[in-house]
Amino acid sequence: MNRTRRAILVVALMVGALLPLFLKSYGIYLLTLLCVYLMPAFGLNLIVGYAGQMSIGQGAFYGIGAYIAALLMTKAGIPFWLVLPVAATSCFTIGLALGFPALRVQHHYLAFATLGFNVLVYLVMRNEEQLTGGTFGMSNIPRPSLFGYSFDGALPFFYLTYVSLLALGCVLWWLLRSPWGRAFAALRDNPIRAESTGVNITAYTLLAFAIGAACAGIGGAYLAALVNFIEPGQFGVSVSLTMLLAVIVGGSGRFFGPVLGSAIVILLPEWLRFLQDWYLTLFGFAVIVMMIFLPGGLLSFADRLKTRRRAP
Amino acid sequence: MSPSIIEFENVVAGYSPSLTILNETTLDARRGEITLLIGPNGAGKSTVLKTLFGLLLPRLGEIRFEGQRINGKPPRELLAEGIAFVPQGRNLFGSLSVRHNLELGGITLPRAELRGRIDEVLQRFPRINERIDNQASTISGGEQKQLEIGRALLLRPRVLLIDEPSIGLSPKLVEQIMTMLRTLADEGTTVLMVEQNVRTALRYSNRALVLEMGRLALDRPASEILQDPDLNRLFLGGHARTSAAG
Amino acid sequence: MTASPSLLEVKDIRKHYGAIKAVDGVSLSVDPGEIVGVIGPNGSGKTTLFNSILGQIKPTSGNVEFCGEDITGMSPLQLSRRGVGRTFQTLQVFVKLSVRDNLIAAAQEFKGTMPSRLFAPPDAGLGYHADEMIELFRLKHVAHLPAGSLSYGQQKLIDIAMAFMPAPQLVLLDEPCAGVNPILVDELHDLLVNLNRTQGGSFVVIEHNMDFIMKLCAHVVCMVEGKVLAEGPPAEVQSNRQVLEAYLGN
Amino acid sequence: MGELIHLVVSGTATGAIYALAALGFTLLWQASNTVNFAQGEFVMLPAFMMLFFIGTLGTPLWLAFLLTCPVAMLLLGYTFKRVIVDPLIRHGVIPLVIATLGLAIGLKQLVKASVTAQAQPFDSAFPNGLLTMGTITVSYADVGTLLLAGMIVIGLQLFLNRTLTGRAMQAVAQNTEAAKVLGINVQRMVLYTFLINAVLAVVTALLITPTYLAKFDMGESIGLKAFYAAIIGGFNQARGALLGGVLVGVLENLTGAYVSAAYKEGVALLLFMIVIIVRPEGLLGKPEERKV
Repeated sequence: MNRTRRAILVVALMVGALLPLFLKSYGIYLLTLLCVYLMPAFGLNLIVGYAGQMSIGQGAFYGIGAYIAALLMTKAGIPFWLVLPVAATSCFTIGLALGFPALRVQHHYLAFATLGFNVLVYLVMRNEEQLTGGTFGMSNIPRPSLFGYSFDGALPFFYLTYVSLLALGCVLWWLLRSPWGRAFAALRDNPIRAESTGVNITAYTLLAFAIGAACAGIGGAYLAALVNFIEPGQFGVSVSLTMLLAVIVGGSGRFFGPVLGSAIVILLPEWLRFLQDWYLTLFGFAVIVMMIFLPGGLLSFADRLKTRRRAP
Repeated sequence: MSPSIIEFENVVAGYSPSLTILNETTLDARRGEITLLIGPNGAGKSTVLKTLFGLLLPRLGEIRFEGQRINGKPPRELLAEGIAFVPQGRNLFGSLSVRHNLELGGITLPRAELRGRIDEVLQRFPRINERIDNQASTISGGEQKQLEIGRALLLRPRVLLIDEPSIGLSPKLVEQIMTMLRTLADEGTTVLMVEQNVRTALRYSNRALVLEMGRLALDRPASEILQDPDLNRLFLGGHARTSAAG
Repeated sequence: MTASPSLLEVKDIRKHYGAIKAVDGVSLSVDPGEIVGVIGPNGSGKTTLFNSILGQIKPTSGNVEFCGEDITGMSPLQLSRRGVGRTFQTLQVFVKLSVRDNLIAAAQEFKGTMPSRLFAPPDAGLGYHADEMIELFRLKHVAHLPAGSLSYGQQKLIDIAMAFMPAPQLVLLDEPCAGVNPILVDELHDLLVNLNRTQGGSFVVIEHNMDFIMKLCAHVVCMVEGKVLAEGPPAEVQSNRQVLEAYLGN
Repeated sequence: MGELIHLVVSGTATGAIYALAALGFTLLWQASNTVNFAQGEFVMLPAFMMLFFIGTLGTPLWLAFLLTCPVAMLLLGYTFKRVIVDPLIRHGVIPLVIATLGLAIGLKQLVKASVTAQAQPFDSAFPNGLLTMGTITVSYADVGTLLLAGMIVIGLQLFLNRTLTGRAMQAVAQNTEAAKVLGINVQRMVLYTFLINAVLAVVTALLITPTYLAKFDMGESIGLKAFYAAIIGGFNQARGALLGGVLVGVLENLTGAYVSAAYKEGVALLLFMIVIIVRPEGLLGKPEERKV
């Protein structure tokens, strides 16, 4: 990372930290939501952008994390800090299992398989009323507190989420910069070659799904605490779909791609409220236009300009 | 000497911007002759045929058919002008019958004419006639190649491009196919052929063009090359260029 | 000195697809440090033989021993762990990674364990070695560009350099010269000889460029229709009557 | 026993509808390696077109159907191919998958924003009532559906096998390069496939909308069933789509009646998961060799 990029990053992080001080509670809520949403989105970028696997099931893990948090906090009274590792490890384990179809099938088949998994999870959430409250959902999910300090308020909870997101981001950054990141990329670019250069493609495929799912599980727990109320509709196929498109629109396989993409699906519609349902209409068609003219996502625009300049 | 009917002039072509196969290739084929393209693998023999037939766009240079520039014309137009192509490998539609495979070769003809043309081809290939209602995937390798050639002849082409017809066929069948091509040429069809089975092919050809690294390295009458004691070196080491000079 | 045990011992490998016998009983052996060439007309089963040795496909019968161990049917992963590397006939580089990263990726999985690599430095301690290889293959000016953006010949070089990164005992090269310009072919020959001398590994090379094979290899095997037709020193194979017939027809 | 037969018949009828959508899906795949994630929306849109003709112009259902066919062929066939598939197909499957995912969202929201978010009733093409033969009772709608779907499938098979154009389409699907060498107009044959897919979508809409009701998100379920039916039966086989569709329809019905109504939707999914783990090429499919 060169010096200008580092400067931009520092400025962006400062703006992110200071912006809520000037916003009303709804604005703070939206920024918090963006931070929460970025957790599964970062995880999905690892799966899709770095390891080159297809997934339309990230919403399911987001939901599993949220439901685990809700259940353990409301029914068993377990504190948030203990719930978090449970949500993460559960999703990690289930993610590992979902990785197995990925060893058998690729591309669009994998898209269908993960999408199917999402439908299945949705059906369980909707139908197992005794456990999940069915379509009525689960409410009164508390926000965490630490050493007697409560994160109930909008600002404290924002800063908690913000710092958590930064921590998660750092862990992923470090992971992707380590030789593992190169192994994931090798798996994405050419699995056959990767295998003959000693990359254990089975292990890396499963791990990509598992780590990505764990990120979503953590995000789900924060979501439950943020919105206090969850129901199956928040974790349906369309959520997974939008998240996948957010990652791709931002620029999959680029670390900050999901930030831009998530802002487009979380913040922009609020700003363009007058468009109502037309917003998603435009978004859907914009995705098509982007795939035709800028398939690498919005962040690839700069590279595109560079290569064009280099070419005679 | 009969006039050139196909001419390549400084043609550059390849499968991607980073992979150039034909490197300013200049060559020609003469009317009513069998011209044989030979050379080591990767020399660009098949690429010559594909570029000629519009399956690959030349990046530079000119390709002429009867003196007219045909660069970049699609296969459909070239078929209409009288060039047909039998590519390497299996090119039949396995689930369709032999008759339907033949019919598809004449898809560019008026429907009324199709039937007569099919009968004409079947007369030339009695073996195919016997299998006319079988599924194409069930007939033998030799019959499949005959069917492919027959399918190309349906349009009565003036130039026939054929890529490695002998692959997977027994020596006897290869002789049959070569004899048939010789007859065609004697009747006036120009044949441009790529073939690995060099000795056999040379015996039936008029002229041999040796390609090396995408360029014409040697252009000799077939009989002359066949006698050349250096023929072996051409393929098993020693550059063609050196033997051409020597 | 007693006869040294051979490094690779291929015993009567067969690969049949239904009635088609792509490889039909091939045996060959490679001694430590030896360079063996495999030639033969198109469709004679050379690549299928490679793929059967390398676990890319499962042979119908026969077995393969490496350093005295039966490695038949082992996955490419297991083989690479044992020191068997390969290059591919078609380009197989990691297109979005830089040239340097391609080279590091080719060797990093042999250093330490998976968990330990998570805590290793980003270049896995291979940066210096990769730079050496880049120097050797004269790729310095493009070392930081994505491999996919380079020319065919350059990608071919990366492909070969990758195979040698982990210093394997045996490398199988599938048509290293295909699509490479003549000047580069000469360089490639020098590089391989150099690597053979410095790393001491053995190679098996499939190649259609006869000059290249005849200059590089001490031992040549000619395959025709899935069988070994002749083998021996290059000059002997070159003048073998049957080989000539196989190439030129009779 | 009577109940079982009734369930099987109505399941087969529903399955036949899935099969029609799945058939279009496999045809597109075979002819041009197109995977259309908006297939469900391709069914939803004609439903609203037909409602438009009925509501605005006051046409009867059959006329609305006939009028919708050419509109669908133009929009969902020709325009889809030219604007979205042609520029993207050479970059491989995934960019097209993403683009059709975008298309699915765009079409859904377009209908929601510009027409209505409410479910609209849709008349059945067949009379109400039950047909009783001894102990066996089946509805007219099921019988009608089976007959119409059967006719469409047989008609399509006749076209593909008995006409030169149909055989040329098969040729393109089997070996595009060889077809091009013979002078077959590959792009036109592929276009025909897209047009057929559009018409199949209109027929699917005609048959399924009376039960599903016309709603902007009705395509999600039918699209998914079509994908799963296609993959269960074998993605590269037209017969596979038929088998897969009927299998899903019947098993769903039986599950709904005897196991759990709540998990009826999960049947196709479960079957799909088993198939891709055990036999990824599908029940009737031919395995596609992994390229080395």
